[in-house]
Amino acid sequence: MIDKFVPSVEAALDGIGNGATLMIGGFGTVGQPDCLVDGLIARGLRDLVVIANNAGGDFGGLPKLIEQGAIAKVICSYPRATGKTAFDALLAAGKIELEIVPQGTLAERIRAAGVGVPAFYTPTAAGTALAEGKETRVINGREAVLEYALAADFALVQAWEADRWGNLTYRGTGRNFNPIMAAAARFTIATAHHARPLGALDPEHVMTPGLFVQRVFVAGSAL
Amino acid sequence: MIDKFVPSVEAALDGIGNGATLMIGGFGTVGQPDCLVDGLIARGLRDLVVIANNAGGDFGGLPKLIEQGAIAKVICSYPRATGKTAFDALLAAGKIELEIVPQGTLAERIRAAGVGVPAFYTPTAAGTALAEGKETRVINGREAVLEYALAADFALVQAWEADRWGNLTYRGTGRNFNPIMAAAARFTIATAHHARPLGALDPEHVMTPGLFVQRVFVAGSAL
Amino acid sequence: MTEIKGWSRPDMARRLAADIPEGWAVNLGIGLPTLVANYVPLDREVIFHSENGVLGVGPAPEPGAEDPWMINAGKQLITLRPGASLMGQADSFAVIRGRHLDLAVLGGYQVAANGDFANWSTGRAGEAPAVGGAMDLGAGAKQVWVLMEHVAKGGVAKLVERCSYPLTARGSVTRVYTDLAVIDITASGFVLRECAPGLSRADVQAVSGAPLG
Amino acid sequence: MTEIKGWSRPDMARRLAADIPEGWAVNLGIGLPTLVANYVPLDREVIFHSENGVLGVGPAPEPGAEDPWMINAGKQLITLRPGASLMGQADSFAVIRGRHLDLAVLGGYQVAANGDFANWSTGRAGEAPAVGGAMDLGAGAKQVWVLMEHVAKGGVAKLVERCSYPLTARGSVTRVYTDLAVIDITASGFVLRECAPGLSRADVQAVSGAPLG
Repeated sequence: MIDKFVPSVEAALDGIGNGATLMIGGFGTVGQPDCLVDGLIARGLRDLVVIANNAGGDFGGLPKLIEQGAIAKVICSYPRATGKTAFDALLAAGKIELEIVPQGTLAERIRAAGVGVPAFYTPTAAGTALAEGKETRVINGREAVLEYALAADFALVQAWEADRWGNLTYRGTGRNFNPIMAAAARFTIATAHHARPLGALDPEHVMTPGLFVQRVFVAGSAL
Repeated sequence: MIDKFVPSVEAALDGIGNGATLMIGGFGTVGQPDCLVDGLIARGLRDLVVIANNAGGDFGGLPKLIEQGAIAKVICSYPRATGKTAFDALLAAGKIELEIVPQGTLAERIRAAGVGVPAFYTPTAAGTALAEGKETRVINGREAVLEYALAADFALVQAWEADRWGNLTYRGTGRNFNPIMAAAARFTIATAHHARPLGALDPEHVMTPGLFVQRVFVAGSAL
Repeated sequence: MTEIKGWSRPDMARRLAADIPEGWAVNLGIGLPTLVANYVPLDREVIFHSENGVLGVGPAPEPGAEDPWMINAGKQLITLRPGASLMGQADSFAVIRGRHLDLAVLGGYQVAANGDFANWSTGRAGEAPAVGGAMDLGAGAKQVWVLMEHVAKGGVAKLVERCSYPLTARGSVTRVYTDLAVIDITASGFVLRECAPGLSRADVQAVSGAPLG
Repeated sequence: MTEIKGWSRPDMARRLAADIPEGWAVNLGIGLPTLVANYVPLDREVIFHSENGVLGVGPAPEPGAEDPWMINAGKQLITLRPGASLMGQADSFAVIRGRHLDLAVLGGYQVAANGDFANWSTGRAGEAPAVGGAMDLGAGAKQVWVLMEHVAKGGVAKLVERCSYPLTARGSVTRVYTDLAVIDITASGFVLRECAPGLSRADVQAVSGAPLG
């Protein structure tokens, strides 16, 4: 019997070590795997590479992980936040590396890793500072930048419902980066608000097939 | 008020002329816009380029369109059918052009057109006859073939439900090529089994946003 | 230089909103552009897109009716209007990058006479640059309209010959709405279409860094 | 050459099915490979993928319970098992091409000692070639097992040093199940693992076009 449910955050995160590349889902306060990020903080890791849309923001545990010095490099689209953050200070001190990627290119690079596209062209960022040093090619009269797939060792994602095969649904704008990250990582750990019996999720409406998910921890939040 | 419903197949197909490039959804007998293809046959067109998964099969109106001589070129993954077809005869006589594309590459090229990716690399077909003459590049130690986005003037798609904004759902394995074709064509014409009032489709479960659809004809089939 | 006074920020948003036709799909950037939605009546069906995964953003929720799962790209709580759809990031940016948006309304640091614009980085050291979806919108929307103050703090012109700030996208902007004027960008550069009440062409030209045709 | 007789087609499918562990995601090609599903008991949870957009294909429907909207890649009516999910073509091929399938079981015209295989075109003129998803499966699945008759009509070997038919994919096949034997493909070529009952290594080698280690 396939059963991907695990009983604790600790069991969910087992195997994540120093130097791992992690994708963390979420946009703003919605769709972030908060309990998993809190669990990461408790592990006291070093040299992580984190791929996430935001970095400096004042929501979720990521800023705390940054403050803790666990992160060597952030790949994101929007590290800026209101007020000065630990991220800004570490960046200014050269203690954290930042790769800034346009949000759509970030999404497409993550998707590419999950779907077996090693590289693709995009007109986004052509002629800007974010394309400097990158290969370009004119296709149909328009300059496009060559971008490479972005994979990860682990993805931490937040779902609304999950079954024991790891099938997931998301709620509202909580979908965001979660499905593409689940597919892009070699090992995907989901936290879900609700456990459902196998067969209870409508096959038409599964948003991440269980194939992309290795472990599920049901957080049992009130929401 | 946005209202994409049209009262007839004729109104749905208005504007499709000789030489147009058309995408036609469907896989096997499921998810094919039969009434629209029948309407195309009635228009007596010439020199069409058709992008579809199948070509020679004995289901739907496409073989009839081929037999009629309306089609100059087919881009597909699987033109073979049981028994000799009109397609085979035209191909042997040099009266129809065939571009054969691996099914996943076909899907990804169509998707690429809809999402603004002008070209991408794929390991599929590397080292085979279908990559002959194509640019390749070794990425992460693996040879990959450069493939270009595949767009169309029109897409004909079949949906299960539709609202007046053109939001669509699909049923069962009828989804197949329909969502990516809807996004890839400059003008998308859908036939749907059921009209729904605006707001009746669950926003979580819309499979093609109305933005990708220009006209909807409700076929009112019994199914 | 005498202080000149044009449209208020709500008036700027209202002026731009008046030009959005029914049926368009429109992305509104964070900040001032977000106000535009307030001036498009619900019965003029405009489909607002938010890049975190919404097509069909509705008005802000009534107090007590907030759904914490429904936010826009500016992290504000939203509602959905009938006809809305939700999607993940890859699909949401497919809407933008696949050229399915009729319009993106963005803020700007600078707009150039050739349609280049800059709105994501001042290039100053020690400040983490943050691009979000700006470059995708700049390169992907069918049209980009910039909504911004005509003049920066300190009296520096924001309408310029060539951008000095790092670019967001090249040659994308077709129209600029400021507190002072509405300006088209054409093959021959800026063309002044309308001045705020009480202002003359000379007033607007005086605070612009490039000729207004 | 004496006629040798090995496993029947159902037996071939049964033999292969025995080697699929619980939890694997598996795509079964059209034809003989499709039979494999019949020999995986439902309580051994194997997730069958069909490239037209199904994960979790169940048994054929009972008469009267057919749903015309539910077909597999071979256009046969199917059911879904609990835990199944449906998707469009881009997502379905993402499963294949993104290396998420543990196994693809495909038919073959030829399999070479270096893992190359050919199953989509005889290269004969006047016959429309039809690739379908074969090249995607060949390049994308973590493992490719070929299930085929050991010898072609006319006694021509199908296990060969190098394929003469147009390739489907290079170096992908890790195991071959035939009516006569089970053969691994290793860095040093074919390795015979098992013969059908009553057959010897010499019997199988005699009808193979390359050495069996």
